[in-house]
Amino acid sequence: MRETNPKIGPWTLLIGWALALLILLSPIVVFRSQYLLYLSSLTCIYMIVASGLNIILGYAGQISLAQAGFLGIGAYTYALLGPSVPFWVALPLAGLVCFVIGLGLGFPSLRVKTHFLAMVTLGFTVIVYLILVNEEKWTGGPFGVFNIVRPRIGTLAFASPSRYHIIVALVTFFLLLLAFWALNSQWGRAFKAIRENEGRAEMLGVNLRNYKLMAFAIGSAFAGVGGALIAPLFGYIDPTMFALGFSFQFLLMVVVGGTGRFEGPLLGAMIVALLPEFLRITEKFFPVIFALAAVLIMVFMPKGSVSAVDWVYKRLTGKEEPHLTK
Amino acid sequence: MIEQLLIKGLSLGAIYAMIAIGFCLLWQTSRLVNFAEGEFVTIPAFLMVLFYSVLHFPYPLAILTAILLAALLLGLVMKKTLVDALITRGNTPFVVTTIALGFFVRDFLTVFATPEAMSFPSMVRQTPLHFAGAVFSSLDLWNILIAAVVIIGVSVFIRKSKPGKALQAVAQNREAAVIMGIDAQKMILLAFSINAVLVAFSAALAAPIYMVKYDMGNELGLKAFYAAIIGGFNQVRGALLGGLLVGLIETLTAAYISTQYKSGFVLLVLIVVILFKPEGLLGTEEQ
Amino acid sequence: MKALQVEGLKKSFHGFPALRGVDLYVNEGELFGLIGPNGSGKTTLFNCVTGVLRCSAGKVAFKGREITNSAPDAIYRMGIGRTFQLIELFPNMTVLENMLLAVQESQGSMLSRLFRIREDTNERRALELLDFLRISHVQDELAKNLSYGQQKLLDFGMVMMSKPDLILLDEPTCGVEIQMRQEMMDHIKELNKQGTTIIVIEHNMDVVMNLCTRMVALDSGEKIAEGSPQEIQSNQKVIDAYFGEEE
Amino acid sequence: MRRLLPVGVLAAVAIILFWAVNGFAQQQDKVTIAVVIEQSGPGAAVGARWIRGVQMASDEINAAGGILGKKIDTFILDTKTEAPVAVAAMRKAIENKPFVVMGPIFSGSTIAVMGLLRDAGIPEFVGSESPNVGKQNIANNPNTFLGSLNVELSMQKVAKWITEVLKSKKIALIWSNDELGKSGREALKKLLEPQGVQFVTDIATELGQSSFTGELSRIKASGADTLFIYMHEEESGKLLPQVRELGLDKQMKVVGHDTLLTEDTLRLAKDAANGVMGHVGLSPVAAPLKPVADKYLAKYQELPDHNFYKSYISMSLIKAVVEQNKSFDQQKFREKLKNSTFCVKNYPGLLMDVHYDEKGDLDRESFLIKIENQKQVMAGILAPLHADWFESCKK
Repeated sequence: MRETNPKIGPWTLLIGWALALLILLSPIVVFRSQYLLYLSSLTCIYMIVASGLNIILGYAGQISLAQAGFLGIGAYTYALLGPSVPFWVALPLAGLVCFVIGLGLGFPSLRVKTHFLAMVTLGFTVIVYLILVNEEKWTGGPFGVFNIVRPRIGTLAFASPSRYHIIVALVTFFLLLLAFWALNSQWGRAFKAIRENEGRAEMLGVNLRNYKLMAFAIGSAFAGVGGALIAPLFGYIDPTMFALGFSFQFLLMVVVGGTGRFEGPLLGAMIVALLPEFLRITEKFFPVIFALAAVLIMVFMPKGSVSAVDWVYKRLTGKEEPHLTK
Repeated sequence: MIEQLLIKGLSLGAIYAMIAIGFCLLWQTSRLVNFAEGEFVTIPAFLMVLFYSVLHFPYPLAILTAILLAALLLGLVMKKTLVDALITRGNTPFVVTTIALGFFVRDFLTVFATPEAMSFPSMVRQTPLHFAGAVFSSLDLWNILIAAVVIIGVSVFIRKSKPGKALQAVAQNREAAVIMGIDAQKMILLAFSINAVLVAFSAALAAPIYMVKYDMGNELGLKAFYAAIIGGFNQVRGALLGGLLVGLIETLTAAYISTQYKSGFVLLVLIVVILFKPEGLLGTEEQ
Repeated sequence: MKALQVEGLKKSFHGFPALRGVDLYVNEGELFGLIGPNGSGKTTLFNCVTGVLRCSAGKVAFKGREITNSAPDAIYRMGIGRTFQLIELFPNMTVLENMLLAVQESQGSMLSRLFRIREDTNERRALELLDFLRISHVQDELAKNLSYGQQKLLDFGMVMMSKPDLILLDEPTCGVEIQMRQEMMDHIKELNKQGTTIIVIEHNMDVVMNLCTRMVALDSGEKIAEGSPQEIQSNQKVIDAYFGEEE
Repeated sequence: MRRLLPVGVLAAVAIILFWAVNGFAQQQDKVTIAVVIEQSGPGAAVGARWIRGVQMASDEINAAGGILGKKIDTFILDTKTEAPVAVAAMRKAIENKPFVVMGPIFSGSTIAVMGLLRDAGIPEFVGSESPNVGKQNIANNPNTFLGSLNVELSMQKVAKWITEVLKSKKIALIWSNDELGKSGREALKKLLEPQGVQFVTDIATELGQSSFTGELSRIKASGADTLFIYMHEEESGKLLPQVRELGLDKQMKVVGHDTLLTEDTLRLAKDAANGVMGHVGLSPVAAPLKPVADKYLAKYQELPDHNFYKSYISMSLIKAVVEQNKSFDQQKFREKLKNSTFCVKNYPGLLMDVHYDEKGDLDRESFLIKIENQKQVMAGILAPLHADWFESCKK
């Protein structure tokens, strides 16, 4: 099949993003149910974290199992700063902390690849977990942190699920826009070049170190912000919420959705967070089905389930679906 | 005290080593890393329980059937399905796929078998032995013995037998071997089968200590992976050393350094090795 | 001043020498040939010059500036471009993207690249080059969908993107069908006329002979001859080396 | 194949959307009780027993005419033993306006959801024994009620037993490095150290850990006279054989609490468990609990564990409270339960007299158990912490 990569006009983009914002905010009006609102917020957060991983894995081509660790760091940063620090300071701070640590974690990726890198990042997650459990005087140890307050900006409190979802949705929108911007900039091109052919990229002047570290830092920062959003969503956090298994889940989210495609992890997050809800009848079996689906997708649809969307698009319009990132 | 720590460490390490060697064979022949290796231990363990505790086979027969079935399932079936489908796409897709596969096995067993841990009798009666102030179980010696026999068996097979030599040839230089008329695919199949037998054996040894449970593989798989990396991915003897090292490190850390950061300590060793000697302690550099 | 100055360049793999102290220089604006049988160390020399391999010993100077063992990306940004014997492209990026990538890192700072410096000029240039190479019709194809010849041309085009002062061509015509080969050689000459210094590794004698003005012959890591095509052709050592190879 | 797959995916999506149905119909003549519990993940085993408790109790109550003539109608939601899922499940449960919620068991999930229920004004009974649950309850207006003594209270009894009966001086403590183990450890230290009891070793173990040689060697060298084990069933089951192997059981008394002595542990530890002693809140061999245990045994071919009893008794308690109130008002329910004692003689379903304080913590008798040939054997009864609360039941 001869794929091309058609461009998207500025107006289509504008409308597209406006639509995206509406969709992200829609649960507030669509769902009466607090439960569905909660799920929507969770989905948004998963989208953020998965998109972060997609930058590392899908674009820069570096595998990372550290997302759960960063989610934890972000969540604890937010929770421990507590109500003393205003939300709009704590949130970026959580992101920043993870950005810096992410830079550090990027360094191994300069020396090792694939399974070695997987192990290093896996080790990172485990060690974060151990610290959260054992350094009780700071982290509350296995008991976790209670009564994490939801943000209030000025006199306006965002406590109710619908109010809080507004914040989650806006942050998600902003971060996705950010990722979209970065990936469509010349950075995105450099990332892809590193993924496609590291050696040649370097011989065309691409500074591997800077770009790889940046990919890791950005991806990790996304996870950090996700954590800062998830802590007040639960109102309570403990280390078990950020154990290794979570990292694997995010990896599968990206893969099932579509690696290296902007909309991939978004789809993946929805599948993980929302699908079980609709698969009520198979609730108990969902994990089995999902894992099996992941395996099958890896085998039959290397481009992930977005390629199904592409297929539909092609059937309907007869044209190739334009990719959101160059 | 130290003596028994050493013996215990070794008997654990022996189990890790067997699995780690499986890793290495796969890597050498197919350049793939199997992240579901832990579940590859769980599956034969469950088969053993099925045959012994449910279908009431005699013990040795149960073990044997389990091992054979495992070899078929984790060797032939695995090769014909996932490996053939993914090998052309390099390592990372395979890593991700096997991670998913691991999820599948665990969830499948919880839902369709049991979420609870099951005990499984050991091959030998566990009688406490006393030796130079150290107390340990006959089981430990047995583990070390079996592991030694199996490992020696495998390495002899690789060195001496015709298919073994072919396997080595592929491991050292795929292209050259193929030109020499060796069927690389057959060799990969062989490697997966040997791996299956190794994990099945380790399952038989681990079951009495680890208990048979859907997630028993998590720890085993990871430790074996640490072992393979620390020792050296492209050397069977490296994996052996790595396995024993990991066993000793974790036992000694718990005894002398910290129980809370026990698993962290092994990881630090691992990360240091990865960063400063990626080829592993006994491994050789790969071009 | 010499465009490229290589002195006593040594490189060995695991103690096995691939280059045993090669000296050569290339003048500004020269179209320089590098010949020799397989395994004589031509590509190794390229790799050492472009920083892909660390030299075991010796000096490499570009326009009088020492660049021995600098990082590949740094060397590229200084203005040394190269093509490859076996094609090295970015298969899942479009032809245009491949072209643009070749130039982006030589412009602006990393940060400015995040804020998308406008690429109209680059794009215009890319399209011109693609036209010049007669592959502009596939600009939006993924590189992996191109024919072998087209890929060779793209590789060549990428080198020209960043207007390097020195271009190293590793067997540009190898595996390219005859009329395409002629085109390729015209492109090279054309480029050289525009003032770019070019070094060509070539197996095919007649190609080098009609391309180059001056050349060096390597054999098993050593320089065995230097001079005009005619001199080289008549040089006994060279003939031996090639016959030696054929036996 | 490649052509067909997307079609399949589409079909799947279509079916899914077709299935998308919300909420449970709530009948008027029924009282809905939501069971939000660990059905999968690490908690699956204990969760299953909790569910059995609820079902056995509600069957019996319904057979006896229900509560104030209303039949109990239960629905079950899975927390997957993950706090985030628990929160989701609880929100879903709340939307079906249950009268009471039963569960979850794991403390993380419990604490994560109790705020939701307080806001919704729905009382809940939980399997968690964490002292933090009580602390999170708004004092004097508890909404979350424990199914058994919380760890701190249990440890008060245990400490008494250790100092007065066992007369231990040097204790080696081995605990699982999570909410359960650590809260037990802290409570125990707080109570015993002032009394001059020494903790010669204090060892954390990991969840899912299998080999304890390093840890046990420390203990062997520590010269302790008592080994106190505070770990989950599975880990305890793996630990005990290794304790015996090192001959620690000859060297010191091996004691523990609840998890060390339950059926799950015994099943794994086999004869290595023999001789172990400990404190158990609810034991199938205790006289008042025996009859139900027999019913359970007949039905499920195994002995019940404390989680079964927690939910079983809590269900009976719901009946008791409602019938005293003569109404299904949830506020009244809370008020009635707070600071009051319920006696078996009035409500046989309770099996044992029980008292709830203003933090939602309960107090009642509990038992000393010894393991003999892989079975629990009664070794004594530990009186409630506040005997005075139970006067009313005596006369």
